[in-house]
Amino acid sequence: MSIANLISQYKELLENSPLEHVVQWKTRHPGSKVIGCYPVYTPVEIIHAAGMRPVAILGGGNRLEIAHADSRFQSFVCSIVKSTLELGLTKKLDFLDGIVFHSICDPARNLASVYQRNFPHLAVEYIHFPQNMTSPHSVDYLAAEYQRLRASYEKVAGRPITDEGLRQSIGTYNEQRRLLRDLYRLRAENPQNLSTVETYVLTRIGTLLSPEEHIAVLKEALPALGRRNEKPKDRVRVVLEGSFCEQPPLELIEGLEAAGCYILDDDFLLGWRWFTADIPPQGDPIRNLAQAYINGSVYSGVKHDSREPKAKHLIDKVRETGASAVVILAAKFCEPALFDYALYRRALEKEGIPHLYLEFEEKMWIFDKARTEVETFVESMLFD
Amino acid sequence: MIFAAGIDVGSTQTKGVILDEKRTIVARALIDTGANVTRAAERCFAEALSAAGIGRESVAYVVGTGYGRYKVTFGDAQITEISCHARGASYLFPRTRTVIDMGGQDAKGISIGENGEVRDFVMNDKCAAGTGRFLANAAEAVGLSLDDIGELSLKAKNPVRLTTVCTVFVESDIMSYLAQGKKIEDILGGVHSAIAARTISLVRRVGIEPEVTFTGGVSRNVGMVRALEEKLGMKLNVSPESHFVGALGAALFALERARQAVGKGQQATPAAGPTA
Amino acid sequence: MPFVAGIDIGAKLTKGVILDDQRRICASVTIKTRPDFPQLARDALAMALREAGLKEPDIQYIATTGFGRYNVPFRDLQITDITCVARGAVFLFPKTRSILDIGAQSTRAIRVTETGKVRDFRTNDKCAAGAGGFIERTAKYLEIRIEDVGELSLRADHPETISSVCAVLAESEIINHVSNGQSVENILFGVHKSLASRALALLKRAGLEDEITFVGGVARQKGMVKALEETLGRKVNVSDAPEMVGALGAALLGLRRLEKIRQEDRQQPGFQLPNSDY
Amino acid sequence: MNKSTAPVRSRYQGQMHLMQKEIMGRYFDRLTRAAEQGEGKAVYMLISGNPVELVLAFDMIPVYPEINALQLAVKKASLPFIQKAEEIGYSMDNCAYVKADVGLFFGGRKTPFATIPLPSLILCNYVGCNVYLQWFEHLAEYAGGTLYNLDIPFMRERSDKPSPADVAYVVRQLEEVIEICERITGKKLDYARLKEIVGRSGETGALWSRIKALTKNVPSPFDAYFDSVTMMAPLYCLRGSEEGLRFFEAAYNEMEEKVRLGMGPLPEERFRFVIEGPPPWPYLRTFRDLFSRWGAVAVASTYSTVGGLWEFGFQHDANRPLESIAEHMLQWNLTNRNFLQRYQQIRRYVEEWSADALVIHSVKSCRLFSAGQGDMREYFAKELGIPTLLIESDIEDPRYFSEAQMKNRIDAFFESLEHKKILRGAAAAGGPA
Ligand SMILES: Nc1ncnc2c1ncn2[C@@H]1O[C@H](COP(=O)(O)OP(=O)(O)O)[C@@H](O)[C@H]1O
Ligand SMILES: Nc1ncnc2c1ncn2[C@@H]1O[C@H](COP(=O)(O)OP(=O)(O)O)[C@@H](O)[C@H]1O
Ligand code: SF4
Ligand code: SF4
Ligand code: SF4
Repeated sequence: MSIANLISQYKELLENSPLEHVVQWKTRHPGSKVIGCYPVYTPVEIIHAAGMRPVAILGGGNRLEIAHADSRFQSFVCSIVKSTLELGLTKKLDFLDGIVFHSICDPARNLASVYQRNFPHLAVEYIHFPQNMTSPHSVDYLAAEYQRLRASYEKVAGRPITDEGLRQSIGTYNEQRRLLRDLYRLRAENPQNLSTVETYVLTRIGTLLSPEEHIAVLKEALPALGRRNEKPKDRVRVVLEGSFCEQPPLELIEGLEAAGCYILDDDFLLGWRWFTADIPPQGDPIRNLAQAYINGSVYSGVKHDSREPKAKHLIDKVRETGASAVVILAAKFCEPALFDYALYRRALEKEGIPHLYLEFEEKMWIFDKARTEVETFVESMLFD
Repeated sequence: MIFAAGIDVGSTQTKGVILDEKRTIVARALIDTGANVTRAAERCFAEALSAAGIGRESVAYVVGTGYGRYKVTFGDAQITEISCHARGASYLFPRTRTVIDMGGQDAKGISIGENGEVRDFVMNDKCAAGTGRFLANAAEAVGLSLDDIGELSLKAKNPVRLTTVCTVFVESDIMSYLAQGKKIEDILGGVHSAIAARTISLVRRVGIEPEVTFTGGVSRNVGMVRALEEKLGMKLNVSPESHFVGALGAALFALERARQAVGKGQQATPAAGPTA
Repeated sequence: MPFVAGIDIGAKLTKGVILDDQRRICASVTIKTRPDFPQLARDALAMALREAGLKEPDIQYIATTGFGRYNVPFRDLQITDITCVARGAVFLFPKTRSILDIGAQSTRAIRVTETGKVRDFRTNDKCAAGAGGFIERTAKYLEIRIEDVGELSLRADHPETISSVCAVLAESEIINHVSNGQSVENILFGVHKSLASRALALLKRAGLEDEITFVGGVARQKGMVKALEETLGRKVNVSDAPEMVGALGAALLGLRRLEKIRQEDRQQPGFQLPNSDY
Repeated sequence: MNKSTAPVRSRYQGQMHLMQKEIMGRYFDRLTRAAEQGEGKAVYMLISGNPVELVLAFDMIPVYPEINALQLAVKKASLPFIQKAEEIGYSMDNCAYVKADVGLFFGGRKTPFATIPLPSLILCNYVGCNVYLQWFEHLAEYAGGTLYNLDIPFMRERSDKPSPADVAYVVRQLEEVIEICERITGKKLDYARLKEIVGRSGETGALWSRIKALTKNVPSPFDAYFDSVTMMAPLYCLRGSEEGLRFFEAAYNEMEEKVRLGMGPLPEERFRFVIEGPPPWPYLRTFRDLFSRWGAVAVASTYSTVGGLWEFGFQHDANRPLESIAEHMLQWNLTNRNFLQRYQQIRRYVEEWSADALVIHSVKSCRLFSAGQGDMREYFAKELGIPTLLIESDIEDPRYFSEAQMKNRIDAFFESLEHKKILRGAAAAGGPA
């Protein structure tokens, strides 16, 4: 099957019923267990090493009608919190054995408690990631936190999680993340050969498949994509920032490109490619994972590192990719993203890098306004 | 023979009801609120009086409700429309546990206990999207009267999905659907189901337990009744009095207090209510 | 000699402008927006041609804008109303750095470079609260013609504040004012004031610099201009046909594109414009 | 819109209120002197589970941007600052406390009540609120000065105790903070002094919890929401100092006296309610009156426990200074406790303070408080059958307060409570009216 077909198949799956795919897998594999991972970061290795399937819970897209959850979370809370609760309240997550949240923001944190209350049979975990990147003790703390998680998942899985198993899982996910880094590099270098929608589909499918399956998919896709040879169009080369948690509709991403942008880098699905380098597969696996978070993980709106101003990372990204502009694509009501924008705007203006600020909601299905704004931005860059 | 009256001064229409001491409705009146709220209240009361064929003096107690309740200058007390709708609804349908009230500019959900007491309520009154006014504008846009759009919406085969909830912009939204050659019934179907969905997710906040009674002027719209029933999967209580439920509730309160007053053999004073 | 046309299909009004290659305006027409966009655009063009005393073939290039810009099959180029308004405003008032565009259904604040390039912008729509629709409601409610709104509000002596942010709920407030015997003038100016203060917030978010040019049909309302100037504490530029600025900008950009294409035909062919269809 | 019937106003002003004005006045003068004459070193800090004891031990000045923001709001001066922040890129949907503070920073740090000094240390005590991290990240960017993220692990397990690992982690960080303060002040920490201060914090906390127990009386001697906020600022700025301790002794005596005299903040206490969520500072008076006119008094409030939760027995321990500071930050304040623990806190209030109802004031700014309050309402109204009212406005941004709508809801709510009382009365008298 041609790579294009493969991708459009997966796109189909993602647009229609991503979770359905997992449900089917689970019914085909009796006794298997699935842990839902709310964005942004999850130490999937620990889940995987317990023989369970970590699966991303990324809201309800723009086809889910919110009928119950908006009575629990107010109008000024982002969509993904509501849609994730809606999925639960309408029994669409009954296939999960557990779900894990963590300290990204206040709404997500309260959502974890609301889940505990409303779904008592579900193993609801909440990870507190350290936000003190300067203290030598943060690693100890996070290691202890991971050990707590490990113990709890041993109970859920009904089997021990061995260091050896963890090392293997780290190895597997290292390879998956390496391939994803290659995929992103491919697009950054030749965006005309690889659209962002394709990149997105190939990445997101990995949040449903097992890492082994995903690795196979990527190994098949990458060479084929590498052989593509399209003629570059006259488009604005941008870095996209702000969608690290709630995900925009595919139509919107398509729209961005159709309006005349090449997206060289983005922060979609950040948690599934959150390490800048491989994690050492030997030594104390839990400590290595903790280390990697403190010293080897990507920056984001929900990780606060007093060692370096956040905006610097973005500027570096622009320079490294050779982009000429930035598109801030922030989820409506997403405070982490909205706050970051104030810092980004300041830095971008200082550096003289043009930017477009766009807000989206996963549930949006009319794109006129976004379309007009992106086109205007492109016009302001291309017209003289 | 003592009488009691309730005047519900709504944003759009003013309703009046007069009860005799056996709590039977002896008169009702309905007028557009218009510009002068105080006068609307007076005119409504006057109409009700003449319909009842009694004089002002034989009405022992008047309760004003609705957003303009403080403009009922001749009223003996003011009570919020929430208490009144609850009271009126459980008078008409004693097994009412949930009230859905759709008025001209707002929508309410009220949850009611066994004794007709308000257990919980929600209202949307910050944005006129999805209210009676929304329907009125939709009707105007398709060039039909309010009384007809409900009927027609029932014929919808594949209802459209509105691109805006704004009561002001719904007209131009409908225009462009007409432009695309969409059928009027499908557009109206879309309008009704959009509002129904909005209203239900509002009312869910208080919990929707049967029996559900639908009050307010919009309850006269059969399309809306059907749309709500379909989405809820249950029947709604609707009666010819539905539009008057607020006024009826006010009248019931008025009667009660008139009785107390008589009982106490003194000039009527509000038993409840904030200290004035 | 070559002529270009700019057609702006807005939510309420459709505008057409014809320019000659010296950037002189040969025609400028307005008709009410109807659902049948293609025919509507044709009619607008025909009207403009008549006014300019030209024939179809004289038009070398047609640029469309406004929310109906895609529905014009015979267009050569479509551009967003924000880009067009920016060009138009700077063409009319070269010192313009900030632009406020209030149309029927949307309000836009735009910051531009001296060449009329868009630097930053903020838009708000989907809610009538901040746009011309609000005023139309009020006018309709007070039973006066939209054309008279501006003059009347100019005559306000004790403006009435309108606190509600909802164009519909504001009516109850207006009812109150009417029943309290407030004059139409004062109420209208109150509406203009509340629009102006929302516009100011938007302008500031896009970055506010002198000079400010106020465009869009609402700019026809003198009272609105006054309210805006009071709120801003400075004068704003208003052209005598502010609703035409978008169409004018489209024509200007069309002409620019035409010139460019001609050059390129002489040099290397095949400049490709990003296609802007979702 | 509605002309309201002249309401009963609670204008109760006790010794306590006057004393508070005086000592807070002194505190703000100190800020101004620090800003203008460079007297003393300012530490920017956050209210939630604040470790003010450490700061006082170094004679540094605790500066709480939250207190500045709320003072601006109370003085109806917050909007221009909020708008200033929105001009430079902050969203309509960001916490308005932050916006007011950032606006204030770029507006020259001058307020009607004080000039705010620049920080020597920006100590982000990350106790629950994730916005804190960004707020101080931004301040550090704008103001410079050392930024230290004091990371407090959230109460995430079902047990009500933090794990030993969590406590150890916090203690180690506190030691790092001490080193930084030593560097900044050039003084070594006087450990004996710290123990003294922590000891006084213990006494202060104990008094505060006894004061709060007094509202179990009928009538309640003071309003546990509107009057408690008066006592909160001293609790955060002066806890551990002699002055602070004296204030709380005086406050306790005054309240106890009122209990003896059977006096309350209102002529008549007709309803007792528990209130969840921060107050609408820009309209505090208006808001209070909407309850006063119904004779409704708050007997407990979650907001008064953001800085620390003392009424359930916690007390700082002079013999374990750092450990007890750590426990305070981890476990004994509202913001670091999870949402379900808050449900249980409120439940205890309703039961032990014998309240008729729960009022949830949902503020847009503070998602820490408000995100999910619909579920909370569900739990109390449906599961426990406690009359619950949810109203929305904001803690800092005057644009989100609509008196007419607020009044309509509150009136309807108390009408229904009144009706229930009548029914109960009738039932007691046998048979419905
Ligand atoms: N005969 C009717 N058919 C359908 N809808 C109606 C009819 N009469 C009134 N309505 C609707 O009821 C609304 C007024 O309802 P009402 O409860 O009186 O509102 P309010 O109390 O706010 O004035 C009008 O906006 C209109 O949409
Ligand atoms: N002659 C006029 N006098 C006053 N207001 C006008 C006039 N013409 C148009 N308007 C106002 O301008 C608005 C339409 O302006 P326009 O810029 O054409 O919007 P759009 O481009 O969205 O159609 C109308 O809503 C109306 O309020
Ligand atoms: S989108 Fe933003 S606000 Fe919403 S859960 Fe994710 S991080 Fe939190
Ligand atoms: S959307 Fe329309 S109805 Fe809703 S507030 Fe805005 S103007 Fe009013
Ligand atoms: S979100 Fe709440 S706790 Fe956090 S800073 Fe804002 S008001 Fe304070």
